[in-house]
This record gives sequence, structure tokens and C-alpha cells, in this order.
Amino acid sequence: MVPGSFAMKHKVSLGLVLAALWLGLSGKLDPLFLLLGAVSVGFALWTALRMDIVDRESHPIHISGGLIRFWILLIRDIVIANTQVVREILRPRLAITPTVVEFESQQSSDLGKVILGNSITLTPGTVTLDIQGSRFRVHGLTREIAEEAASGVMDRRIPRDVEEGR
Amino acid sequence: MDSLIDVVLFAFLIVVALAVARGRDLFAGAMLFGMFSLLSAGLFLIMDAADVAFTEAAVGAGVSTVLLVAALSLIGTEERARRRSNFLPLAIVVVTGASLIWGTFDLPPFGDPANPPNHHVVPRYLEKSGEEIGIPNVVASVLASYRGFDTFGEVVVIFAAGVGVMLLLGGRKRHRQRKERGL
Amino acid sequence: MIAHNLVALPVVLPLLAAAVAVLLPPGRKPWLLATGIAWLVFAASLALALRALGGEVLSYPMGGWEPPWGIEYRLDAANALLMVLIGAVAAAVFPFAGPSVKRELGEEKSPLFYAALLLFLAGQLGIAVTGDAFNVFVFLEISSLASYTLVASGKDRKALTAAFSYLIIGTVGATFYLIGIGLLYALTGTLNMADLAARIPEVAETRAAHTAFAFIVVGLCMKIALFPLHLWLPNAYTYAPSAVTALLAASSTKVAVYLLIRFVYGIFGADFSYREMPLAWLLIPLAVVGLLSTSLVAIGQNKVKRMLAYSSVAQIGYMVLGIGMASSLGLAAALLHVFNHALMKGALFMALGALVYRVGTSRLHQWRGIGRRMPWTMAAFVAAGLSLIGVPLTVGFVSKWYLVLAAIELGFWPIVAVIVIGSLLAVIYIGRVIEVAWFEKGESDERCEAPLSLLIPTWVLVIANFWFGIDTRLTVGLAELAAQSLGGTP
Amino acid sequence: MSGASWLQAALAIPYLGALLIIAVLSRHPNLRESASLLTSGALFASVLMVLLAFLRGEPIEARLIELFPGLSIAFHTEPLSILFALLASGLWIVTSVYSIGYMRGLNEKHQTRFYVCFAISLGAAMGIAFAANLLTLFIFYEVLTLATYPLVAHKENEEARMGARVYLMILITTSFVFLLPAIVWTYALAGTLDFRLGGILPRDLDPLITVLLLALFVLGAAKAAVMPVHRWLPAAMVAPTPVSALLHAVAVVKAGVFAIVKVVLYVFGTEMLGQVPAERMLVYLAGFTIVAASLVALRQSNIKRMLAYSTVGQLSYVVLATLVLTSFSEIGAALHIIAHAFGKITLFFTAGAIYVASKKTELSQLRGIGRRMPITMTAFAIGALSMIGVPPTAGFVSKWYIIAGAFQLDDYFVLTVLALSTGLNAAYFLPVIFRAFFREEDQPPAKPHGEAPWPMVAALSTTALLTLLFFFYNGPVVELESGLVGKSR
Amino acid sequence: MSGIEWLGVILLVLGALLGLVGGIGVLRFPDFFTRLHAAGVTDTLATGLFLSGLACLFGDWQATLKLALIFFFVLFTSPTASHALAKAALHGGLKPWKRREDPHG
Amino acid sequence: MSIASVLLLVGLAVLATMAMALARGLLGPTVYDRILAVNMFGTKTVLLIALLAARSGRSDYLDIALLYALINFIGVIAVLKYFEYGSLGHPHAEEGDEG
Amino acid sequence: MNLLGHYNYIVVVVLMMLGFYTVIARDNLVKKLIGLGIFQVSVFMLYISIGYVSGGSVPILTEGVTLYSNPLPHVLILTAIVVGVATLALGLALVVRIREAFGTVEEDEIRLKEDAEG
Amino acid sequence: MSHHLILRVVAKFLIPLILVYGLYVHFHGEVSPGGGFQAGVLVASAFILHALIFGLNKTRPIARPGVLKAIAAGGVLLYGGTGVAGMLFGGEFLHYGVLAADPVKGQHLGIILIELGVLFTVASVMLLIFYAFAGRQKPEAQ
Ligand code: NA
Ligand code: NA
Repeated sequence: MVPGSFAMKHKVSLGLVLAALWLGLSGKLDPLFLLLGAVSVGFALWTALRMDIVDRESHPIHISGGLIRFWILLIRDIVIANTQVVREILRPRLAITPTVVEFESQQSSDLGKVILGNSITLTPGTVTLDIQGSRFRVHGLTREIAEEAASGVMDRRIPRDVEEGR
Repeated sequence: MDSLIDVVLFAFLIVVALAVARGRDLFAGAMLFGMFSLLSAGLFLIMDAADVAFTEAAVGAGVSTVLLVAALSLIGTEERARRRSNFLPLAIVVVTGASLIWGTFDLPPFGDPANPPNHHVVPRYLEKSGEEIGIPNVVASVLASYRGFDTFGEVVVIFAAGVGVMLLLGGRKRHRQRKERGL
Repeated sequence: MIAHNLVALPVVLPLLAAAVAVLLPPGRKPWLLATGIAWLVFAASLALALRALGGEVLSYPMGGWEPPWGIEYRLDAANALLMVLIGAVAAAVFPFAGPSVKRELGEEKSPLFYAALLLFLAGQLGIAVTGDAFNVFVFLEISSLASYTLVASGKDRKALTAAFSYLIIGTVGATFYLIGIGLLYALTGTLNMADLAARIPEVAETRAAHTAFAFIVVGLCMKIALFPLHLWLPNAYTYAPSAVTALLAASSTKVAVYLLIRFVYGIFGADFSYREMPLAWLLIPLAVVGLLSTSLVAIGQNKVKRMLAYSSVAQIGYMVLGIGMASSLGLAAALLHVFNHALMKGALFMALGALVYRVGTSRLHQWRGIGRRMPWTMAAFVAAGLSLIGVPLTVGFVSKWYLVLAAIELGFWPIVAVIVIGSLLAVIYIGRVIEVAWFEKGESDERCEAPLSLLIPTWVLVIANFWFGIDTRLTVGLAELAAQSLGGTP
Repeated sequence: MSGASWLQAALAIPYLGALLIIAVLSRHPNLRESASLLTSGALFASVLMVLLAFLRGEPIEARLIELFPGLSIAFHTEPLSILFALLASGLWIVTSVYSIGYMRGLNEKHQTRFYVCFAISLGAAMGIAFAANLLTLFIFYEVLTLATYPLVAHKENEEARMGARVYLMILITTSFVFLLPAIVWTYALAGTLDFRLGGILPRDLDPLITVLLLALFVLGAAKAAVMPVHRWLPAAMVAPTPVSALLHAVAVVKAGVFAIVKVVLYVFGTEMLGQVPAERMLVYLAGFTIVAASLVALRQSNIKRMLAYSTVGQLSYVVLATLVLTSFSEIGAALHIIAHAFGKITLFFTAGAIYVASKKTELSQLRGIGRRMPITMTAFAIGALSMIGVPPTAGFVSKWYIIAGAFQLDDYFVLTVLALSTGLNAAYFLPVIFRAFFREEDQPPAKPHGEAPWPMVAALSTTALLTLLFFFYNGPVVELESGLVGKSR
Repeated sequence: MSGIEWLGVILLVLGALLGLVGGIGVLRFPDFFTRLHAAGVTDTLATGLFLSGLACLFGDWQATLKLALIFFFVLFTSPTASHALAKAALHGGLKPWKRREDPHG
Repeated sequence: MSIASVLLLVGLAVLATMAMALARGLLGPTVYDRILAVNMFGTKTVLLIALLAARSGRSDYLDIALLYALINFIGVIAVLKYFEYGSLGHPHAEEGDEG
Repeated sequence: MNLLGHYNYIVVVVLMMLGFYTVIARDNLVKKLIGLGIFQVSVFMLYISIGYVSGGSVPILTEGVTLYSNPLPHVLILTAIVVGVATLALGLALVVRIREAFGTVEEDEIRLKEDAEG
Repeated sequence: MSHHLILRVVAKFLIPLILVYGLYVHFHGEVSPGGGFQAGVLVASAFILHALIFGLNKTRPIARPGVLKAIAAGGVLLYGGTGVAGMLFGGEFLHYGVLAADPVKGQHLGIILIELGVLFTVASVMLLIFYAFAGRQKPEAQ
């Protein structure tokens, strides 16, 4: 593993993301604004490097195709979960059965854990309470939802290439 | 649309301000203050003051909240129940407020394009700034050029606050409780 | 170029210097810079005053935008007088601050301290010379923020609470002012003072104009520390470092008094202020009660610094009396006292600072026999005290002469009585100090005069007390000119 | 040198002397005292030169600076001012000699301050004497108050501080509360403050205002010690004797009565006041003061306090005489300033001499003291007789003119007051003289003593002699002062 | 109204309604942790629908991009904040509410 | 029904949601409830501002919404940090991933 | 109608007074600062209300738009907002120091401690 | 808070974006809402976020207080200096029109310079103030 090459890759990736952000925000293509954009991106990049925050955690460019599939499934989950929670909210008598569950995740990288944790939280009805090592503690709105989350469906869905480099 | 949203936002503002005035928890006060700023930013936007809304959101809801939280972390958040009578403050406030309402009652009507401020001084900014300054945002033109000296003052104000805070809190914090007396 | 921009320089120089001061290393350099700037400012303000004395009114368009579109700096007799005052006081206090502040606070934070001092100076001058009602607010806040900081830098922990009260009331006052300006803007569409003055008569009948007037006056009275809005002042003056107290006492409230005069006479006009609005009925009773009650409180103090602080509140009563009399002579008297009181209080607080430098306290009972230990320092205190009392040949007498003359001209005999009684109360509290210092035995008779670096600036101001008490051409000239141009009588 | 130059010299010399004492001589007692003497001599000489120039008819004026537009610190010369200036500067010489003996005899502290303040007081007295307008007079009047305050507080004990406090408060209060408003009012009414014989106030002034204004002046010039503003004088008795001399004879009380006489003649004008009947109120006030002060003096046991109340009464003679508004009484007022000065300074000198020699301060202790201190007590007798108005003393002369003035108007009130007070004066002075010379000492003093140190004796002899001489040789003064009444009636 | 506008309106209304439901949940639910779920409703789907509805109405690519950015931000920061809040609450000693008749309780 | 009136209705719905968040904020009872409410209030305001932008057809108003979304996040983090450590400047070194 | 036309002003005044009340009636120094902030922000609303022109648009010059709201109050308030936050920062710094020096931020308790000191 | 896994990762990602966004707000102040002041706040907030997540000790070496102080003063001097340049070129203080042959160009130049001054001062002062508060230790309970 050559850290330097990774670092370069991340720098370039961050630079491109930032440049795209600038262009998207600005929408102006005259030279002055392009110049200012270059200066701005340069400054942000320079600062980020000084802060030592440009790494694979923040710029997971190594995760490729699997991610798209993951996103699509996640969106589907979110929609389904939303309807579940909405139903619970609108029930004339509350019938929720809040439950805390714990389970072991397969993720060994930090990034994997973050993706899993955030996905769980993003999905209504479940919130990641804590991550201890690879042990996740999750709060579910009902017992069913909580058990579903602990079943490891989401965990398995996270692309393997997240593990790369660790 | 505006006026209805306007009314609701104002109602929120009053609730928030009342909660601040009556509440006991400083932390809640800080949060409510942030909400107050945010709501007023919404109002500013409705009244076409985009730059002001932008700044109020950044400053009132952002910087002020962070500063308040930072300060509360050094101060503590509990407010002791008060003992003294409310009568005098209430009287002062009622008199002040009543006189202001009395005075604003014959202000030119809200939003009327015929109001004096729209026909003196400002027309020049709106009509000429394009050719005199050459930038479309009139607020920026007035801020940076026509009244650039105010803005210089504004920068100095911020600078002065920085100097003040550094003078008061800067340096190594000494833990021995000094109680210098004299004079 | 300098002649063309002379009006702006006294404000711009200290502002830029404040930024430079922050970059200097701790030690003497920030002080030297500040002192040099103060002298430059004084020189410039003198040059401006001489031009104003010739009846010239200088208008300077900031950014090249002519009023009312841009911000105008406008120098006439009234603010020329104020600028000379601020410049003179700064020129004397800044050199004094060096050793005094070093002794009281150390030099560790001197870049920030002198930056604050310079910002304060710039703010005061900006208020004095600007011709724009909103720009006043900006500079008011610059000087206020700096002065809260300066007060809080005092050693005693009470300095902190004093600064906080000062901050609260100062901000409330400034916000009241802002409300008033907002209403005026809604009515007239302008912020330029001259333009406002021209447009207010059209809307003078409206309630909004009355409310604007009330809010501006009340807001300024908070800054002035007019009784009963004065409660912030005594602690602020007592616990601030000596040099800061000298500076604040000499110029801070004066600037607010000037603003009040500017608004009451120059912008709203005496006719509006006293016919349309019952300003005299507000100002005169408050001034009288304040003058007498705070003088009495001053007598009861056992810290000299606090005593002088209460005396300052009392002296503000004289200025407000002059304003409240609503006559040309009264107005001239008020302006004169603005100037003269700055000289006396500046000198008194500096002498006090020099005494504290050696004694370490301003508690009266520890000043026994100090007159023999520090004769020159104490003599400065006595001389300035005589000026405060209003002894002839001092500036205090000049003020009192014009105040009494104005009151008699209008047949306001009770006011004459109040003025003289105020002087007598000053005799008592100054006399107490003199008695303890010269006619009581101290523990030692050893000479320990304050260092020359403190004595010289102090004596410069003391001599100014006599100089302007004898040669009144500049001060009386400017004050009368200003009173005429502002139009004293309703 | 012209008269004006001498005038300027007279005004400047005391301050130069004070500077000399501070700057150079504070550590050398001998030089310091010589400087003091030298200054007083020079001052007297220059005032004499002013007199000569005045008699030659030279216009003598000086203008220092314009304080306010139209109002200057300015000086002029007229008979009354020369009289006062001569009196003060002349008595200063004597007092200086006396002080040297007194201060050394008691080994007093802070002598430098003493001499400096003394000199400044004389400078103030010169300013008052030659003031060409009310403003100038007021300024120097205040300087005199402030310069004498440290002298009164000289002993620096609680009693001295208390006395000085009362002294300062009453004098400052009256001058701020009454005198300053009176002056400003005058300015507002007349548009000027310049002294002009016959007055400057508008002729058609409301009589009520006239009398109010006059009352303000009379009370404001509290140094004249008219009741009820006389309390400062007894309070100041804590001061060392030379200071008492300064207060009672040389400058201070004289400044008060001088101011009143000057205001009556030069601001109101006798003619104008004559038309105001209510002016009598002030005559009654003065008359009351005379009688009441004499009664109080009668009950005193302390020598200096008795003398102080005597002064209160005697000064009101001057005020009374001034307000009688006849030519004789005005001259009498001027003469009485001199007569009282000579007599009272003698009395105080003797009181001080007694104290220095024997430490005695009470009247009851004076039995038989005439034997131990014959010169001193003889001088005391002369002074006392002058106070009563017995020939051949100065007091007789001035009283004669006052009585003559009162007779001119058949003013029986004034005559009654004069008669009554003469009796009372006799009642409190004669027993003292009797006791000193014709009674035996109760017990011999612990330390037998004779006369006080020679400079004191020399000084009090001189003033006693002057008291006698003035009886015989007063013509020039009368002649000079008749210039005052030339234009009035 | 054009087709895209109709779409926009529908999305917008759906988003707003979903938000309202979330609000009701925040008011109704018994404890902090359960309320967190209700808030989650409003943060994700409601925001998404709402912002895409607005994008349809704007019909301008820059606005769409900015709206997407906003959504992106909310999507990133909201669960982060929720998680951090939940964790803080748990560490701060707050016990999750449990149904009494819950046999597992 | 015009788009403007739809926008109005939708705006009112957002305001109603804000009102509920506000109520939760005032009711508490725990400080976490309040933070949750404030956060929710903030995100709803972001939506409101975006709505106002759509109403006026100005995409640059969206900058304000974006800014607020950011600021809101930082505010919540600051508050959390305060509750976890009692200080914002807590100098925690890079320790293990989990606390 | 006048009342409706001035609805904005009236509410703004009520808000100001709620802030002002908090400043003068509360003993807690932080609360005072928060109240001050509310007072100031309400004044800003007054200004922006004054500058509002109904039917106008944001004062950024745009083709085809003729009626703009008044930009001047916006400029003034931008400055005032900055002043407000500067005051808040300084005020909080003071409160922090007061807390360190007195152990409390309640005005009446501080006063008691000060009085005890003389 | 660096042990907050999720926060840390998200912050690392957000900070550069906030910076670019801040500068975008700065440079587009002439055509849309925003400008030096708002941008200053945003730039400062990026650093504040860093400090919140990684600790003040990690942020201080990246943006050193001494440097910030210099930038703050530099901002004021840049603003004031632009004003003085107006004087030197024969106009009044802050008269930008004289800075270039074409007054409109001059205005543009002047505004760019002073907005930079605003940005510098606001960003650095905000951060300094945050340092001052966050860097202080809580006093012991009394
Ligand atoms: Na969730
Ligand atoms: Na802008």
C-alpha cells in the first residue's frame, strides 16, 4: 500500500467535487468567475490538506458500482419505513412498542460502520444509538422494526469494496 | 400569501419571545433565541430583504447560538427564580411600548410605494447604481460604495469586539481566584 | 491632499492605527504609536477648529458621494469645539496612560489595550464630526464597545459588573436612538442631518415625529447618564483603570451631550423641541434633582474616585440645565461646560491616577498627609478641584458665569440657586480631600512624588484649566458661534 | 516710572515675593523672612508711588486680559482704593515683623506655607483694592478666601480644621450664593461691571430689585461680617495671631467692607440709593449687628474671641456709615476702616504677645499682667480706647465723622446705636485694662516672664503709636477721601 | 398548469403532508427516542418530496442543483445529528420509554 | 387553483409543522427533546425559505436555505458537544473510534 | 384600514417590548443579553418593514423589474446586525468573567457580594 | 468528539464544501444576496466545525491565533487602505472611482478590495472569539 498514491487520488477527487460544486453554484462561465472559482477551490483544498481531512473516509471514491445498488435499495427501504412510521403516528391509539436491540455487524472498516449506522438512522423507525467495536445498538419504534434492523439485511447490502485499504 | 405567512411567523415570534421572557432555562433561552433569529430571517425574506435574511440566519441563528452555547458551557444553564417585583419593569415597558405604538400609528402605511423613503435618496441608488457602480445587487452597491464608510465602521465594530473578547478572555486562564481590591 | 482630507484624518488615523497596534509586540510600542496618533489628531483638530472659528463650515463627502446619498462629514463650530476637546484630552491622557496602565495592568496585553483606546478615540471623533444620523450609531457603537472593554480591564472584579451594566444601558440607549432614527427615516426618507433638519418641519405635526424625538432624547440621555439613568456611571468610572477613567470622564458623556444638542437644536430645531415637545419640562427637573442629589451622594463617598464619578453625574446636570434653558446663551453655556468640564475632570482623574500610582488606593483615609508626600501631584488635584468648584480664573468659573448669566437673563432664579448650591456641594467634597491631604498627619512624611511621565501630562491639563479660564477667546468664540448657528431660542 | 507702572508693580510684587519664597528660600528661614519683609516694604513703596502719581492727577489704569467679551480683568485707582492699599501694605510690614517673632517664638511648623499664603493674600488685597470692575473684584475676593484658608487651618489639629472648614464654607457660600448672582444680575441689568462714581445701574430700576440686589451684595461680601453671615470670624480665631491680624486688620474684613462701600458708591451711587426707602432695612441690619455683636463680646471669656466679636461690631460701623449716605458718613466710613485697622491690629498683637510670653488666652488670667508686660498692656489700652472711641485715638476721629453724618439727617436710630455701642464697648474693654494694671496676680506663673520677643513688641508699639498719631494727623486722608463724595451729595 | 408543474404540486403537497404527520408524531409520541423516529420521517422522505416538488416548479437547472445540494445536506446531516443526539441522550442517562404491558419489558 | 395558492397552502402546512416543533420545544421535557425540536424547526425553516424562493422565482434565495442547513448542523453539533463534554473546546485527542 | 396597515408595526413593537422587558426585569445576565438580542432584532424588523414596498421585489437589478423594495434599510440593518453580534460576544465574555469572579451570574446575588465587600 | 465516528466522517466531508460555498457566497455578493460578511461567517464556521469535532488543539495549529489576529488587522487595514488610496489618488476617503481611469472600473476594484477586507476581518475575528470562549476552562463550582 502506498499512502502517497491514495492521498493523491483523494486530493484529485476532492478537487473535482469542489470544482463541480463551484460551477453548480455559480453557473457563470466568464473568466473572472472561473478564476475566482479556482482560487476558492484551491483555498478549500489547501485548508483541507492542512486539516488532514482528505482521506478515504471522507472521499470514498473506491466504492464504485455496488453503491448505486445500495442507494436504490436504501431509498426503497426508506419509503417503506416511512409508511410504517406514518401508520404508527396516525393510529388513533398509540400501539408502538419501542425496543432496543443489539447486534454484531460484519463491517470491519470505519466507513462501513458509518454507512451502516447512518443508513439505519436514515430509515425511519430505527436510530443507531451507539457503535461499540462492531456491536451496534439500535432503537426501534416497534419490536418488529427493531428486529428487522437487527436481522442484518442492510449490513449485508453494503458493498464489499468499502473494506478496501483496511 | 405573504400576509398570511407573515401573520403566522409573527405569531411564532411572539410565542418565542414570550417563552424567552418567562422561561427559566438558559439553554432553552439560547435555543429560542436562535429560533427567533431564524423566524425573523424568514420575515426579512418575505419583505424582500434577502441580504438581511442571509446575514440574520448566519449571525443570529448560527454565530449567536454557538457563542451562547460556548458561554453557557462556562457559566451553567440554570436561572434562579426571581424574587423582586415585576411592577416597575412592566410599567416601563408598557409606557415605552404604548408610546411607540401611538407613534407608529401615523407612520406612512406599511408597504405603500408612495411612502417618503421611496422618493428621496433611494431612487438614485435604484436608477443610477447600475451605471455608477456597475453591479446588479443594489444592497451591495449601497453597502460597499455609497455608504461604504458605514461598512468600514461595521468592520471596525467586529474588530473591536474581537479586541474586547481577546482582552477579556485571552491569555492563559489563571485558576487561582484573584480578588484584587483597591481603589 | 492633507488639507482636502483634513476632516477625515482625525477619525481614519486612529482607526487604522488600532489595527496596527494589534500587530505590535507587547510592551511600549503600542503606547508610543497611540500617543503619536493622539498628538496628530490633536494637531489636526486644532487646525480644523481655527478654520471653524473663521466661520467656515466644512463638508466632506465620504467615498466621494455627495450628501444625502453618501455619508457626509460636516464640521462647524459646535463639533469643532468637541474635536478640540477630544483631541486635547487624548493628547494628555495617552502619554499618561503609559506608566499608569503599566503599573495597574502590566504590559502583557498592551497591543489590545491600546487598540481599544484608539478605537475609543476614533469612535468619539467619528460621532463628533459625522453629518449622518446612522453613521452616528455606528461610531457610537465603536466607541461604546471599546469603552466597555476598557472599563472591564480594571483590576477589581467590580470592574466587570460595572462594564456589564454599562454595556446593557449603553446598548439599550443606542437601540432607542436607532428606533428614533428609523421613525425619522420613515417620515423623511433621509439620514443626512442637514437634510433631516430641512425635512422635519414638514412632518413636525405627526405623532411619529414626536415619538422619534422622544426615543432619540431618551436614548441619548442614557448615554449621557442623566439622572436617573446614571446608575451605570459611578461604578464604571470607579473601577476602570485610572487612565481610562480620565479619558471616559473627559470625553465620553460629553460626546453624548453634544449629540443631544445637535438633535434638539440642530436637527429638530428649538421650536420643535421646546414648543411642540415639552423638552424643558423633562430636562430641567431631572438636571436639578440629579445635580443636587448626586452632589450629596458624592459628599458621602469614602473613595475619591467614586466621589469624582458622582461629581461627574452632577456636572452633567449643569450641561443639561444649559440645554434645557432653550436660549442661545444657555446653549453656549452648555457647550462651554462640555468643554470645560472635560478639562477639569480630565485633570482631576489624571491627578488621582498619579496619586493612586503611589498610594495604591483612592480610599480617602489612606490619603492622610499625602499633600506633603506628593506636593506637586496633590497641588494638581487641588488646582483642578478649584476649577471644578468654579473659582475665578479657572474654566469652571467661565462655565458657571455663563450658566448663571443665562439663567438670570431668563429670570430663572431657582436655577441660579441650584447652580450655586451645586458649587457649594463641590466645595464640600473637594474640600474634604484637600483637608485630609494637607491638614491631616500621615504615617510618613517621606517625599514620593509621582513620576514625571505622569505629572507632566496632568499639569498640562491643569494649566489648560487656567489657560482657558483666562483666555476664553477660542472656547467662548466657538461656543457662541455654535449657539448662533444652531439657533438657541424657540 | 509712570503711575500705571507702579500700579502694575504693586499688583505683581506680592506674587513675585511668594514665588521667591517657594522657589529659592524654603530651606533658609532667615532669607525667607527677609524676603517677606523686603516684599512688604517694596509693596508699600510702590503703593506710595501710586498715591503720589494719583495726587499728580495722572490717570492710572491697567488692563490684564479680556476674560469674556467686554469683561476684563482691569484695575484703576480712586481714593478709596489707595486708602485700602496703603493700609494693607503698610500693616503688612508691621505684621511681618511681628510674625517673625511669633512664629519663631512658638517654633511653628510649615512656615514657608505661612509666608507664601500671606503674600498671596496681600496680592489678592491689592487686586481688590485696585479692581476697576466687579468681576475683577470678585476674582481677587475669592483668591483672598482661598489663600487665607491654609492660614486658618495652620495648626492642623481637629479644632483648626473645623474652624477652617466653617471659615471657608461661609465665605465661599456667601460669595457664590449672594455675591456672584448679584454680580451677574448687575451685568444683566447694566450691561457693564465697570466701577463708575455715581453708579452704573439704570436709574429707573425697580426699588424692590435695587434693595434685593443691595442685600445680595451686603450679604455676599460676608468678609464684612454683617450678621447673620459673621460666624466665620469667631470660627477663624483658631488661627495663629498674625493671621488674626491679617483677617481683622490688614486685609480680609477690610476687603469685605471695602467691597460694600465700593459697590454703594460705584455701582449703585448714593443718589440712587437715597431714593429707595427700603434701603433702611440694611441700616437696621447693620445697627442690629453692632449692638448684638457688642453684647456677645461682653459675654466672652477668651481674649481673641472677644476681639473677634468686637470686630463684627466695628465693621458694621463702616457698613452703617456707608448706608447713611451723607458726605460726612462716607468719609467716616473710610476713616473707620483705618481707625479700626490700627486699633484692632494693636489689640491682636498684644493678645499674641501675651500668648507667646505667658501662654495665656483667657481674660480671667490677665490679672496683674500689666506689671510684667507694661508696654504690651499700654498698647492694649490704646487699642481698646480707640475701639470705644475715646480721644486721643483714631477711633474718635472716625466716629466723629459718622455721628456728624447722622446728625446731618437727624438719623436718631444711628445715633442711638452709636451711643449704645460705645457704652457696651467700654463695658467689655475697660475691665480688662483695669484688671491688668490694678489687680494682683492670683499666683506667679510657673515660668516667670517679661515682655514678648522684641520684634513683636516693636510691632505692637508701632501700631499703637499709629493709633494715636491718626488722631492728630488725619487731614490728608480726609482730603483724599472727600474726592469720593465730590460727585454724590 | 403544465405537466411538470402538476407533478411538482403533487410532490410538494405529499411532502408537506408527510411533514405534518411527522410533526404530529413529534407531539404525540411518549418519549425522546420515539419522537426521534417521527422527526426522521420529516427529515427524509418529506424533505425529499418537498424539494423535488420545488425543483419541478422552478424548472431551472441551477435551482435544481441547489435544491439537490440542500437535500443532500439534510440527508447527510440530519441522521448524523439524530444519531449524535440519541447517543448523547443515552450517555446522558435517558432511559428509552417502554410499553408497560410489553412482555419483553 | 393557481400555483401561488398551492404554495400558500403548502407554506401553511410547513408553518403548522413548525408550530408543532415549537410546541415540542417549549414542552420539552428533556433538553434532548428541545434540541430535537430546534433541529426540526430549523429543517422546516429551510423548506420554508426554499418555498419562498420558489414563490419569487429566485434561485439565489436557495443560498440562504443552504446556508441555514449548514449552520443548523453546526449548531446542533455544538450543543451536543456541550452536553457531552460541558465545553466546546474539549481537547480530545484522536483516540479510539468509539467512546 | 389603519390597524391592518400597521399590523406589522404593532407586532414589531410588542416583540421589542418583550425583549426590553427581559432586559430590565430579569436578574440573570445571560438572559439580559438574550433579551437585548430580541429587542435589537425586533428593531431590525421595524426598519425592514419601513423599507418594504408591496408588489416590489428584492433590490437586485433585474431586467423587466421596475418596482423594488427600498435597499437602504437593508444596508443599515446589515450593519446593525453586525453591531448586535459584536455586542453579544463582548457581553458574553463579560458574563464569563463575572461568573469566574463572583461564582454567579444573577444580578442580585452579585450585588449582595459586592455590597458585602464595601 | 473525534470518537464520534459518524460525525467525524461527515465533518471531514463537509468542511471543504463549506469553504467553497463560503467563498462562492463571497464572490457572488455583487449579483446575489451575500458578500464578505456572510462569507466570513461561513468560512469561520468551517473551522469551528473542525474544532468541535477534532478539538481546539487540532484546529489551533491550522489557524493560529497570532495569524488570525494579523489577518483581522489586515482586513481593517485593507479596507482602510483602499479608502486612503482614494485620498492619494485625489479623491476622498473610500472614493473608489479615482482608483482606475474608468470610474466604474474603479468602483468595481474598490468594492472587491473592501469586501476582501470584510471577509478577512469577519472570518478571523469570529474564529478568534470562538477560540476565546471554547479555549477557556470552566471554573470550579463555587
Ligand atoms: Na431513522
Ligand atoms: Na451582497
